[in-house]
Amino acid sequence: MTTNASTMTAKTATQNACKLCTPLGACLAFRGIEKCVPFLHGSQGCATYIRRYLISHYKEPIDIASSNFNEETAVFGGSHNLKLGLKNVTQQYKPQVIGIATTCLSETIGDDVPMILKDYKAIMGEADLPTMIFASTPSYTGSHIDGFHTAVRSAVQTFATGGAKKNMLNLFSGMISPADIRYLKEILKEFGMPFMLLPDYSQTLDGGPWGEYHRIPPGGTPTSAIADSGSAAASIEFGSTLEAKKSAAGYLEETFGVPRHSMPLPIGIKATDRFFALLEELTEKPMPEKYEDERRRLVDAYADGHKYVFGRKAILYGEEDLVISMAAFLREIGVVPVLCASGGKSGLMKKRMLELIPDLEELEIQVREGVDFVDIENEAKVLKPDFLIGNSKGFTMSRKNELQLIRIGFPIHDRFGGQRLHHLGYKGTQELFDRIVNTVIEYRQNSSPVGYTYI
Amino acid sequence: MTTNASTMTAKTATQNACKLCTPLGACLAFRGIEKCVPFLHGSQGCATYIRRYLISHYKEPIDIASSNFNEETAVFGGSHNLKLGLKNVTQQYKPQVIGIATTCLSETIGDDVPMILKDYKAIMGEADLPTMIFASTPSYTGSHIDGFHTAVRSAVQTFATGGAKKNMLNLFSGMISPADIRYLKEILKEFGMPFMLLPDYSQTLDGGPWGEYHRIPPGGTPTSAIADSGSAAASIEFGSTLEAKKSAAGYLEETFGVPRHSMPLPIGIKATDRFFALLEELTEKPMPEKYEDERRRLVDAYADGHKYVFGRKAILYGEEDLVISMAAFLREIGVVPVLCASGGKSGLMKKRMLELIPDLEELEIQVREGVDFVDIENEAKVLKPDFLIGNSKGFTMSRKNELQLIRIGFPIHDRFGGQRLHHLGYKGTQELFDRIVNTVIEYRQNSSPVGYTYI
Amino acid sequence: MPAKVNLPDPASITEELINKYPAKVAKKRRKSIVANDPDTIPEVQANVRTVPGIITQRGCSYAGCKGVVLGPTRDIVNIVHGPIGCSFYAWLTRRNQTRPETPEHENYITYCFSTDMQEEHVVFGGEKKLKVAIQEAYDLFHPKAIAIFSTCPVGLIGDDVHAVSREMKEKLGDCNVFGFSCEGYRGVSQSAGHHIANNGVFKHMVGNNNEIKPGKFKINLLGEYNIGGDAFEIERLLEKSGITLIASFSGNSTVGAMENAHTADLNIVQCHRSINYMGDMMETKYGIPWMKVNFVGVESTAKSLRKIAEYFGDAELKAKVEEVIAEEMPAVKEIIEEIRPRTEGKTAMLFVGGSRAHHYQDLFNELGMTTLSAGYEFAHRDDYEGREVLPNIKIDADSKNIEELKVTADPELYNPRKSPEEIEELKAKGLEMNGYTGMMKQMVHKSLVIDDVSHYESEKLIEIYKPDIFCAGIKKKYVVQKMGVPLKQLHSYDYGGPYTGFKGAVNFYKDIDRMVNNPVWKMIKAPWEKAESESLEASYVA
Amino acid sequence: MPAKVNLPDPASITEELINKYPAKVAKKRRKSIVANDPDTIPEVQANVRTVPGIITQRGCSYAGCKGVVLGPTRDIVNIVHGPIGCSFYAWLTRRNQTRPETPEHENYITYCFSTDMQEEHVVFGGEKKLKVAIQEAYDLFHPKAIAIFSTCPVGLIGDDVHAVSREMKEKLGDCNVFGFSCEGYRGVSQSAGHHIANNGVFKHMVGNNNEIKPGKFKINLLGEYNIGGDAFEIERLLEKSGITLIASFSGNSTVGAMENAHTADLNIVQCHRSINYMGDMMETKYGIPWMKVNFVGVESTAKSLRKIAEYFGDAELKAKVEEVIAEEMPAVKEIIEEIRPRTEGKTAMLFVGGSRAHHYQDLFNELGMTTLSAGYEFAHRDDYEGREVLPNIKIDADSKNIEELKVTADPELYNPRKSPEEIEELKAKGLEMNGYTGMMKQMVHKSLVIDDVSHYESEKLIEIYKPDIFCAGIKKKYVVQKMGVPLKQLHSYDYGGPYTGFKGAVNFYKDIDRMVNNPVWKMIKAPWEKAESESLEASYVA
Repeated sequence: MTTNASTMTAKTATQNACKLCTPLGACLAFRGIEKCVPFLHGSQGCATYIRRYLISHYKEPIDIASSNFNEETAVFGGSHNLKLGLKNVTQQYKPQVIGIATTCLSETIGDDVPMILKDYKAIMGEADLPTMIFASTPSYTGSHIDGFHTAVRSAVQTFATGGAKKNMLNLFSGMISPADIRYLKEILKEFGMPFMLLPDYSQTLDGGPWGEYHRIPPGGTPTSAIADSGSAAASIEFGSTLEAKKSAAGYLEETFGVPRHSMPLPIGIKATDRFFALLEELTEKPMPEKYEDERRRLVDAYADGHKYVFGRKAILYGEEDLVISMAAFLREIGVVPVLCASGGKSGLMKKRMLELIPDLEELEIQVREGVDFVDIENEAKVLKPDFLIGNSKGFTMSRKNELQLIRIGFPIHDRFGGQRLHHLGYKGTQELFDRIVNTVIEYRQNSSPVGYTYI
Repeated sequence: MTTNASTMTAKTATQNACKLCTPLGACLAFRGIEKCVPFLHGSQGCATYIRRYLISHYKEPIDIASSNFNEETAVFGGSHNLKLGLKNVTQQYKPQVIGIATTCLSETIGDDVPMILKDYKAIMGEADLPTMIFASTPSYTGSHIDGFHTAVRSAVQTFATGGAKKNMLNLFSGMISPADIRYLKEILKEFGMPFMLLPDYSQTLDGGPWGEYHRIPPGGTPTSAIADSGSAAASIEFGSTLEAKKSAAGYLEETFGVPRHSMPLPIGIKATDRFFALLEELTEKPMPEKYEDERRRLVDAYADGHKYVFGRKAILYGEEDLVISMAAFLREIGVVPVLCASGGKSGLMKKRMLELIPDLEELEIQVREGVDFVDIENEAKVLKPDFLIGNSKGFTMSRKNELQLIRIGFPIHDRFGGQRLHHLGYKGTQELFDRIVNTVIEYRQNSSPVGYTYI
Repeated sequence: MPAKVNLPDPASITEELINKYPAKVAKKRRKSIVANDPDTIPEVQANVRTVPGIITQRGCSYAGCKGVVLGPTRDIVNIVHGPIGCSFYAWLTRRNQTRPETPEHENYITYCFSTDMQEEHVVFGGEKKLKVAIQEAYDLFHPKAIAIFSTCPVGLIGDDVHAVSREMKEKLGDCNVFGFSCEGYRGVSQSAGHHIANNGVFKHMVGNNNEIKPGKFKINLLGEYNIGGDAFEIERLLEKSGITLIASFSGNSTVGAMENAHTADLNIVQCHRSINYMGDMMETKYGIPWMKVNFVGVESTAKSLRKIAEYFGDAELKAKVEEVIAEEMPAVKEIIEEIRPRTEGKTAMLFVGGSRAHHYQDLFNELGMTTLSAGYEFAHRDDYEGREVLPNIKIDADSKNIEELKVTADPELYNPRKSPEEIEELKAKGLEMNGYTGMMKQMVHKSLVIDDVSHYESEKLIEIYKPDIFCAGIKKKYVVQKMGVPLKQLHSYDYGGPYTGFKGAVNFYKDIDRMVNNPVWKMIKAPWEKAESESLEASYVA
Repeated sequence: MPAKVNLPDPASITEELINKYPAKVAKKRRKSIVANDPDTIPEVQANVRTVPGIITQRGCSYAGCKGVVLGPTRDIVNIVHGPIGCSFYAWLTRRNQTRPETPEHENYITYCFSTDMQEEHVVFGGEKKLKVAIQEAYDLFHPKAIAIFSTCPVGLIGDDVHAVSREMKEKLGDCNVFGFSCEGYRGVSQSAGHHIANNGVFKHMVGNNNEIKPGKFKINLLGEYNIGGDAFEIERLLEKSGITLIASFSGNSTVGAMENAHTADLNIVQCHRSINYMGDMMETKYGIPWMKVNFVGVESTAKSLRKIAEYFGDAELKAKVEEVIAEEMPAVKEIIEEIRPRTEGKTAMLFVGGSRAHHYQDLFNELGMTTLSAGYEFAHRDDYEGREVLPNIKIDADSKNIEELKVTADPELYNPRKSPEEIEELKAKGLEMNGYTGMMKQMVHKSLVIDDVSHYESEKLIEIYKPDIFCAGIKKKYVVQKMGVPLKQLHSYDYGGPYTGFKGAVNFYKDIDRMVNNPVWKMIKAPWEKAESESLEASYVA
């Protein structure tokens, strides 16, 4: 098939998008709250598609209720359906929390969800009701990552109360893998300081079989902990492009004066050092020996493996925050991320990257927001990278252009165990580094006519 | 190139051996004792080759001294060279322990090393000398795994003392990866019982850079702990074919009455359950929640991934104990290890496998001791497995026959991070399972003309 | 088909399934949960809206229209008009395959085109952006056809995709552009989308090309979407039998073939639910009869081939079909004889699709397995009870909102391939001409038929029946497996398939053997193993 | 070559290196650690036994014979007679490549043959087992030649591999079988094995085939083992220049070519240490002069090609060589100009091989880097000081134990290619005819030359000099890198190479650039960064 694709420049329409829709992010975040059922206010199709999509990555049951609009609802408003839906969900699942997110449909017709909820509470009597979190997530603004942060901020807005300061940390870790969450929790535990990590879907989206009957999978951040977040000593928030005014930590700082420490996702040694330094500062305790060890082994591995990866070129894509932190890590190991691309459009990506990679322009690293996979593929043909790093959506491009793909982030639906991949901290960096080195080695070995047995 | 290889049956000579030599195993074990320098009594070439070989896997400095025979030594005996060598090593490295192993050369000429050592101590005055462990490891008997166990037993024989029983466990974990050792230590620590794990090369063979100057890398089992092993409450010893009379735990049982609990390497859920049950029994504590969680996630992964691997055929090779435990794990996930092969020759392999896999013969699983890679390759042509599982030495066969190779164990010298691979416990099994599933998926995806993006 | 197992009393089970619902919901659900009696088929409430807050497997109208029906045609550029999610989620998520004539031929299936609607378009209208997107797609690929799919906001903001399509079709000249009003809130499920899709395909493509292709026995294959290569296996068997396939709707299909479909002499229908509209309309307009077939299951496949030969009434064709069957059977026999001892007596549940829950029972029968309970996700009463009930189906608001095309005989092209008498003769020989007897006739007495089973109900069913295998889609997969029961995906087949025809049956036998006899399930403690509740097992295992 | 850096006083450094040794050891080591003066080359103690307990990089005689010299010939089946380890450890551990004429042609390099000696053979003798192994290998492959290598126990138990070889050669008839007494304890290092190997190859192969092959300028390439494809690059340049390569010893070589080697008119020698025996013996027996060349480094490569042309004295050849050089240079220039600003002024150490520590200094010079210290692992005094010292080298017990073949002019085949006068003329033109000036002449004043550097000494050197790169083998690699200094493997090149010729130089430049300018090293705290000891850095950086 021949196309003029490579000659194409600025496009109006999007082909092969490199972003997902806003309510998906909100549903994911809601799954990280204990005993919470996500609820989409819109057509049943949205819930079905988003469930189907999240399941393909997490391989766990993901129940999302819906207010199930019909044509009349679309014309006359969703108030009745929303109330009925909330009632039925409550009866079947006995949730403590229902996380309600809107869709393009309910937003287009202008349903006033807070008003409907107020009305519903008035009718039902607030006492027996689950707490309702509401996130406005019209799919025609932003992408899944915006929905995620909106839902986290809404959760904090709903639950957090002020009061006497507690010896406790908040960690808003962003859209990371369940394995990453487990590792962060282990680190915080080792530092011995009480903490609240939100959202915590480490168990709800990577759990065991059900020896007992679970309508709602066990795990998630307890609402009591979220309530305490307003009196925490400090918040750490991961994310390079997440602005205070849109973030949970930003809300807590503004409302309750909880200091917000914002930093990029800790990927790579430098970024992780920064995270640990912050923990040392906030907890007033030294880094536990265990992580000193992990760090030592990682530095050693960098030394052992540098020759394989130094000077290689990679194309990197995914959520902006992930791309920014991954790019800094790649520079740390000597890989040049010739193109750093995202479907997101914060307008901040290049600025943030320059902070981490001062020689960005000298290295001719392209930073592109708001692109799709056709754009990326066209660039790949010109830039001729050694490999691609990103989610499963790059597979078709990788296959067509015979480029190796290192799968990270979300979604991963053509490999097993995406929820168990580590990306953060010394451990995650070690895993990423080993995978990158072995990708290079495997390619070299397979493409060599000699087929070296010692590498 | 055409050969008659496939028609060949019983051979006298060995081509492409599936085993390494005895002193190598001893050197590896010695590296797991704190402040110990391995010393080979023989030609310098042995030390050089074995260093070179171990380094290709561990990617760490591995110093092995040698008594450096010349022609005169070969004729007149190695006493002088051994003493001189010990003296020089002591002066340069200030070791606490020197682990001496013989080679085919010193064994052939019949050097009486214990006598030489006695003599040496008498001359030098025992007080200032490092402790000397001696292992007889002629390379013409057994293979590397025998050398390993001999050295471990010798270490215990040298250091262990009896006395009042202590609330402490011995774990003789066999020839496993540094990552496996770290995980076992973490488990024992979580159970809260003091322990002695021997040999512990988790740091000496997977350590960090040297911020300070280390003549001997830090880490290893402290000799004081080995001394205590004689008064431990019990010993756990991994290994299916390791007999009490050749094992460290066997020695402790016989000499000091420390009960020996021998079990296969804990790979797979059933085998790991057995290990934890034993720990629960010996420590009188329940399994820590952390491992319950790991187990739950693993069972869940088995359920999620069964469809990819069930009914696949694998050829498995390596040390007998590893092969036996891996085979049981493969059966647990529905893979048929059509050929289980080892260069070792304990004579016990099939018997032990039948204990773990009662339908071994019904499934027509071949168990072969004392084979080489030519034998394995010939079988592969007939058995047509879906993939190979074993060390890097199977690469040539894998490439020639277009079979995927899942690298485990030792040696791994055509991939990065072999020392960081997990094999044991729920964590190791999870890692193995994910790798096996992804190997099948990758092959399927790459070989499909469609190139599925959802799998 | 006698049951291999003793089934428990369906009435008490129904009670258990619905007693947690609010009274109104329970009342409604009760009508969709029915104990089967193959002799006097009871009425099943179907194709009614899912209650808000009840978690369903159902998708939306857009999913049925774009995802299912139009998705598999490789040379149409499908542009989704709306925010990005809808297009993204339907991007290669179904495993429908296609086989371009050469690698250089068009295949737009791997693409995901969207207008990526932003807030400004919701406020000021998106028609202008849509036109530019069509122009861009045209400039890029010069495709034969471009289809536009409306997502939820489109109708509400007043964008007229049909007007835009007409305008652009005229402007481009050599490209067929047409739109679908398949907004997600229309109809009760994806079924609405199938209907909308059929209407569009019939209006905008069928009949555009009157060229008469060579071939003695020319047919169209309707309602087969080539998941996992199913259509390839059917194509193989048809070709081997000497039957010419003019067009497929729409597995492995092209615009060109669909435009020429009305030159065939028979429509065979695999999925009745999604495509019966097309069969009816082609019969009315061109005089081509349609016949229900089933290529899932070995016996059904053989029967379907024989029925086609019977339809054409040609001795040579009949002989060829017998030859093909005789050639294919030994390989199947060998496998089933090895596997059946391990599957005999086991039990299955199927809650999937609008036809699949019926078709796959044939394969389970061949494995000696009993279907304890089954139901569809988006079917109508006729798919359960047979087309005889069609006149009795009440038209509700949801159905009324879907356009019903007014089709009449084409003055020039109408040509009845068979006279009414011939049709009756064929029916007498057992050919389901222009008809379908539904799923329930084939199911055992006391088995439970449940339409649009809810997430909650399916978990209860597993608890009560403890089936050996559960068939549904990926959304149910992990919840069922967490209960220790294997789930076979019958939407996307996991990575498996094809399951049609002779080779497909062998694939299915092997897959089911692998699943029901997998030691993994023994490691999972199911809820009932901890619960104290009395096991029902004893009462229904033979 | 002026030093780009100021070198510290070598005397005090020598003291620091040896002051931890026992007095006797210190005394011995002092003779092997020498401050260089290129004008009046000092004596270096070399090729003496490593003291027991001092950890060396050296290998054994078997390693030199089987691993280095015989290993690269693809159509000899190499059977190692001994316990399994020796064969296993030499199995593909060197990265010597080979290129069979077709995939069907013999390539036994990927095999590892061993008699896998067991206790019973040590007690009762292994000759019988060896014979069976030879017979098996013959039956399996029908190879042109089979070579037997003795490991440590073989000589001690009295197995006569030579007698066995003769017997089996006679028995098999069409297979050349020969043995090597290369037991690991013979000689001081692998160098002994090279000598033993050369003797065997000369005795058993060279001269077996007198066929005159076509070609105007026929040469043999000696002492090039095709690590990382080095020989391929040299072959490419020779072919491009119109020079015919009769045989290689032994990179990418075959039995057939070696048997025919005596028909060439010139031997060019890359690695003097391992193969000078062969050059001498062929000169004596057949009258073929040998000439030292060096294909490592761009200038050296160009010079070596020119010297070959000069040797043949053919105008057309000279012109062709100039043409080749002119063609190859621009690509090299482009790269070195880009890289050199980043490597200029940096420092290197090389402790490797018996020639490599010398050859690679050319490439470092081209990068603007200074060699602070260098030494060989297994070389002799002539490799340091030049062949002029040969008459002065003391013969010790170790050397005496290696057989010195008595070679005389072949009554029929001796044919001096050049008269003594012509040789002198060529020497006057700068051709190293039958000679080698050694490494030290090329190294800067005050640089430190160290033979058989010990593990301990190399760590000390790094502490003192803090070089930007250290070149050695894999056994040193990780200890050096743990100190924050990159190590370039010059035995197996890590996975890199080729490094010969023009293309190889470019590879090397890039690899070194990658290594010395890698940010990774900044993350490693080197010992001296924590230690209080005064830094020497200031005193020697320019």
